[in-house]
Amino acid sequence: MSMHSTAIPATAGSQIHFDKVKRKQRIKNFFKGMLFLLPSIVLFGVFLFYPLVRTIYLSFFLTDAAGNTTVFVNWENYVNLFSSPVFLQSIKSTFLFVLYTVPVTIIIALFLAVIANEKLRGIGLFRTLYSSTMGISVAAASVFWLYLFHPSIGLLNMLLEAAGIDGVGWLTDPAWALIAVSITTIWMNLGFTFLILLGGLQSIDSYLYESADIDGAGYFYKLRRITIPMLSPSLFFVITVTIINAFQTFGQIDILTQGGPVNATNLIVYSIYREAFVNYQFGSASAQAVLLFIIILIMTFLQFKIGERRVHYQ
Amino acid sequence: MTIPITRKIIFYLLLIISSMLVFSPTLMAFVMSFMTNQDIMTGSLPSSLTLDNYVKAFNQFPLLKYLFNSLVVSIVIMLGQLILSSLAAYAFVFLEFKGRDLLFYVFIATMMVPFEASIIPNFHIIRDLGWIDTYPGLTVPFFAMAFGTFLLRQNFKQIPKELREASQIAGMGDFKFYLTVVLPVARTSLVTLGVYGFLTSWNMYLWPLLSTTNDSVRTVQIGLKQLQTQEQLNDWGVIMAGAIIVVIPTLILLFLGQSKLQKGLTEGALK
Amino acid sequence: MGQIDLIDISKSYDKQKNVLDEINLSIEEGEFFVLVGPSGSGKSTLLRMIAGLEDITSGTLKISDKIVNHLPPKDRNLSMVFQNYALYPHLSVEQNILFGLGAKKVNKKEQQKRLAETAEMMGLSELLNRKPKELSGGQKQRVALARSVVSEAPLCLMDEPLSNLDAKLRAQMRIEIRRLQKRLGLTMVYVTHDQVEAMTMGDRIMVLNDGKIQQVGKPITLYNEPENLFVASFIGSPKMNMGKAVYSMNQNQLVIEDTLRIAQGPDMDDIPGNIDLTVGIRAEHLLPGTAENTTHHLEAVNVEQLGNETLIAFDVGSTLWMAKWLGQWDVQVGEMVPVHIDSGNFCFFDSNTGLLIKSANFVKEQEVVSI
Amino acid sequence: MKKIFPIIMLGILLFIAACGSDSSGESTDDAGAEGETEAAATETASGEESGDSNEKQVVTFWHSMGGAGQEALNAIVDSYNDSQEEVQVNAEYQGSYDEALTKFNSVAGTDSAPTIIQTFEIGTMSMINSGSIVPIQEFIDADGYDMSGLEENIINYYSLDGTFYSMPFNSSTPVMYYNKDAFEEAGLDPEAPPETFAEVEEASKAIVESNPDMQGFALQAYGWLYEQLLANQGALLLNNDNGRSDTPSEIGWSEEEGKSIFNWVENMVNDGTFANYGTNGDNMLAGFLAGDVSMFLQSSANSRDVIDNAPFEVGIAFLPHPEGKERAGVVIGGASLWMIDGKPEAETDAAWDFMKYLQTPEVQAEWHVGTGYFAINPDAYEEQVVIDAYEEMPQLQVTVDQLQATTSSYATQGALMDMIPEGRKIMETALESVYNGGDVDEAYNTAVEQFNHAIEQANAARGN
Repeated sequence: MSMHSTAIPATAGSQIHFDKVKRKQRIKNFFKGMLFLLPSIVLFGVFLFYPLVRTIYLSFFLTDAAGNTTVFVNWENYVNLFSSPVFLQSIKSTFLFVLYTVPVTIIIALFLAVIANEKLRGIGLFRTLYSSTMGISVAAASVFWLYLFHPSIGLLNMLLEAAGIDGVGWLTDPAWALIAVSITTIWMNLGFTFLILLGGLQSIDSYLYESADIDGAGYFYKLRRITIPMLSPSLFFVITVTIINAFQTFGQIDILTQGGPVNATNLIVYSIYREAFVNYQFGSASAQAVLLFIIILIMTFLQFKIGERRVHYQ
Repeated sequence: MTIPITRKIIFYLLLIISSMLVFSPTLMAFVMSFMTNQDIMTGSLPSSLTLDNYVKAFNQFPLLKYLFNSLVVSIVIMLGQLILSSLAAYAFVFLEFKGRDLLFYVFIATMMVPFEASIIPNFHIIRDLGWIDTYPGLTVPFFAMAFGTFLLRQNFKQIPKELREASQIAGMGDFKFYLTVVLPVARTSLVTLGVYGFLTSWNMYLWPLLSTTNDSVRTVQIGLKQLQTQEQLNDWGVIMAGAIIVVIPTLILLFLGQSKLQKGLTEGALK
Repeated sequence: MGQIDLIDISKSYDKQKNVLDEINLSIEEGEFFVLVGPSGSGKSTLLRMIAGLEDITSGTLKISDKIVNHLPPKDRNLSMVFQNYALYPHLSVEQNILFGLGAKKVNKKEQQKRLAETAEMMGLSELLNRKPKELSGGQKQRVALARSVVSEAPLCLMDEPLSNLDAKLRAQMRIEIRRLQKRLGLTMVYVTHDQVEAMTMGDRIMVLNDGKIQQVGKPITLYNEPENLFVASFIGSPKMNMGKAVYSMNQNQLVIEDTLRIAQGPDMDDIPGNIDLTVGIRAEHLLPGTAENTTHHLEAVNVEQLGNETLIAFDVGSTLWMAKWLGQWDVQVGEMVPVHIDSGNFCFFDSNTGLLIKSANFVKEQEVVSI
Repeated sequence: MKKIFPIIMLGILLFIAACGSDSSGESTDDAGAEGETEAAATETASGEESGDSNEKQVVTFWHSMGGAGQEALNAIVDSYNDSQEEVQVNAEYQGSYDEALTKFNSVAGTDSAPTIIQTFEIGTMSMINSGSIVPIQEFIDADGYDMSGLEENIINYYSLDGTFYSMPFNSSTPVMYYNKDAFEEAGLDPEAPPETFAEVEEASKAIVESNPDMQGFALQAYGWLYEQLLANQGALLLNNDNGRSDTPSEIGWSEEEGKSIFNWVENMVNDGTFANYGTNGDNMLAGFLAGDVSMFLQSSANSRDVIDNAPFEVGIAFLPHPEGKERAGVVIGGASLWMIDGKPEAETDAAWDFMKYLQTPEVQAEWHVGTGYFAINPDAYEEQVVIDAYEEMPQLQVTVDQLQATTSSYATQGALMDMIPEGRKIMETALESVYNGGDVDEAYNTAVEQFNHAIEQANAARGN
């Protein structure tokens, strides 16, 4: 790595020479940077960009069951998607799902973080319990809730019936299924979101609260005027992450509803999976994937545009 | 600061109620895993507790082997992610070269690509590499990680630039500086990312199923999937036992690493 | 070894405004050279360019007569102490001190020898196994110095090394650093924003503002003969009292800030009357008036008792002038105090260019006392 | 700490290098494995070493049986492996049929491909089109194997143009399960279950009247059941004789036939006697067992499970049919075993031997009783285990009777096309929308439109 450059005698120092050295230096720096990034770039290239390019390519074709292209159809896959009520429904469901899960997850996690931020005896146990859902895999969590939502022997309906309320067709009623899946997702995301928000709370300087105490501010006033604004970077982070995750939801759908009933929970990623794995329409699946990618990109971009302005960085 | 007693009680109430709500599904699964199918089906309280479900789960597949594979796969992915992410983050923080920022945004953009959407081309790559049923097939595709790079980059930025400069003056190369200074100094965030990476890889489920054809490298999540039937009646007790087996290692890890994890994630999220 | 020449050095980022503009400077071997200026003046950038941590946009940098523009820091044979000390938090004091030697693959025996010497010299022998976070500010500072010393590089660069210490410790470290530099015969380039530090430590000082050299010279020269308004107000504490001045030709008077009228003396003969003037006078030259020599009465607006000195602020037009009188003076705020102002103690500046027209006579009368 | 990282780095690099070059290396260090270790270890060293006479010939068998089915299957495979010295069959679970098929399509032709794959009946056309399989017919001809001993109605499904493509394995048909106790309570004859749509509606009403906590009838939103209800009316799913004489170009049923099912369901939904379990068969089963519903249609494969778990008397009846239509019978469902092309002869021969073993009456009897799937070989019904089981659970017999009462026609032979999985989903969605109070005409018309579009797409994708 060392460069054994001999010092140039003072008289020979011409400007052109330096430019050359500088350019060399820049090239060297570039290669050094690339060297560090190479492993990531290679793997991203192979397992992400290439598949992405391949996906875009496939989206203009029809394919056979093995995924080989057969007929070039230009934009037809895309046109079909936009005229397909099933796909439009799945876009709608996806957005609804984001709308259901993201705010609720964050509000609940924030509540948990706020109460778990008090200096009380045994608080560590509660923090551990609240973050526990992060350690539960999608497969396991979905199985838990699959049982909870069971129409006859599920705990939820048994509780409802015990309270004299008719059971709900959690996973069979189109009006409820998306909500049921959302509940599962919210529960699964709680742990991670909670941890980040708790960390955010703990990094708020206590003198802010002390000075507010001197001003005689009440609990909720402090919450609203100090905690939330000071927490905004953490909030911004979890919002971004939960939105991206929500758009990419797959496992719980596969186990809980498989897209039903009446396509109510056929979120885009699941729809892609079904199109590819069940229908062998890799072309159409690819077109959906491309659209999903674009949607997430736009959403994130918007979020950064709108959100960053409201974030108070320290 | 002292907290008034009434407020203390209110907080404890809130804490206890919400922890019961949050933890009850897990607790319920735990209890169910010891119940007989009869009790579960009739929706009664457990009349007797039994280990049969666990015995059954262990007998149905080589669960220990699956657990071992999960461990290997998760550790390898974790290490791979740590190495690649930290190298990349190092380049993004300490090296200056043309196109660095653009490249960083490209990295971040990769977070948006849902893996399931490109799972089939990925599978074809693994197939062409001859990596089906191998640990590399299960692990290598996940080494490069935009989230990890992002997290570590935020963290490396906290390392004073002067440390780098002091070592430059001392004549220390980038790679050595990365190894001997950056990695040890950023220990907390590496642990965080490690725990995060371990948890997510442990929980992977579609990819291990697709990229393996036999039990030699299969992971425990597939075992859980196998416990669910397609055309027959689910044996909930066994399924829950399987789920508990799957969940316990990660829960333990989480309980042990919770405070570090939280600290590291906060640094990544805040700055 | 150790002489540094800067020839037409400029620095700009992204082809925008120059951060440093055509700096020409020679630093002698064995010299303690201080770069001083307000924050943002470009002094740190200049230091980092010498170190090789920043690119040189144009110009030539020579160290020991060799052009080093293109050399990476490690090949320039220098050491550097940073403002935040740049101690590796995960390494012990010993490991920190030996960090550079390890990187340069100096053999182990030599390392230990130098470590022992340096630790002894810096008084760190007891602390070798501690981690940086277990050290006080002054100890950290010493470790950073030790790291520099142990490298045995003839050229040492320091970037505001004392700014994180409290006042008392700072004064002590000033002396230590100065002594070290002399003892080891180092060429030292020292960056600070604190003019007291500059004055007390430097063999020579360069005042930098807005990327331009204001003045280079010995501390006392800068104090007595500031080349421009910036240097005049930057060097010295309290700062030089300044006031806009107008010549009233017919009355043969100099009117300062529309309030102070001073009779024209022989000192002012060669001051052109047709330009805007700014006059400056050091606080110690605003003397207490005795019955015989009182020239003006000024209103005291603030009094600071320092023990051996008294600082009195006077209201002069729109500005405040400070007087520094030896001893303890019982002056009440609001009192009209008799003062003696000698026009010979004024420095005259051109208000438009800021350049010195004439320095105070005082300097010429009383040569700097040499022992 | 500072020493660890370089070592780990190095370790990873070595690991990657080692795994990359020699992918079978890992199976040696499976220290944590129990029991199945040797199976796994031998498995990885696939086909290539078949010439070695000391080694057992390995046959890789991909299947999609989870849960209890997997248990039964593993038992059979184990007994085969123990029964002889030459062949070692490794049964490996590959996820759902869909997932297994996707995986197979991707690895077909490579070393990772199995020797035998189990695929559901509607994957038949995809498998034939894939070009990566050997029709079983070749082995039958070469071996002089007599197929006439096997169940005719099952055989029919898997042969096309006189060629027999795959070996049926787990075959089932839908039947109607009912709660005899509830029937009795409602004043219905538990021995005379309803046969037509209208009779089911009537019985449902009676049930609900006698017990408001129990619903009358449940139909899982499952495309397969819809197909069966069509076939039972003698209707085709696809035109061109269910795709058996030519590639289908559109649906094969008439509006009257197709809509009758929707109307039937709608009537019960309106009566408030219908229990909606959506697409989830397991929930429906549990509901039935918990006494929430008195009748439902489901695969005969569940019969064993249902009878065992029900705390009441379970009745099994033929699939209902609309009034004024003859009962045409049912189409075989389930899955069959396919022989994969491009494997060494010794390996395929061993696989064929295993397939033949599966068809022996003893094995089939075991399988039939253990799971409720049919015995492919009717001789199995003469086996003592079956006779004993029938004695204990006479209901099991009904499933066999129904199959044997089926009249052979294109309708009951079953439809063949590669888009059927997609078609099923379309019908499921339509059914669900009716369950939830959607308009029948609208749901039906949308479904037909989508169905035809899917056929069109599938044909277009093949370049037709």
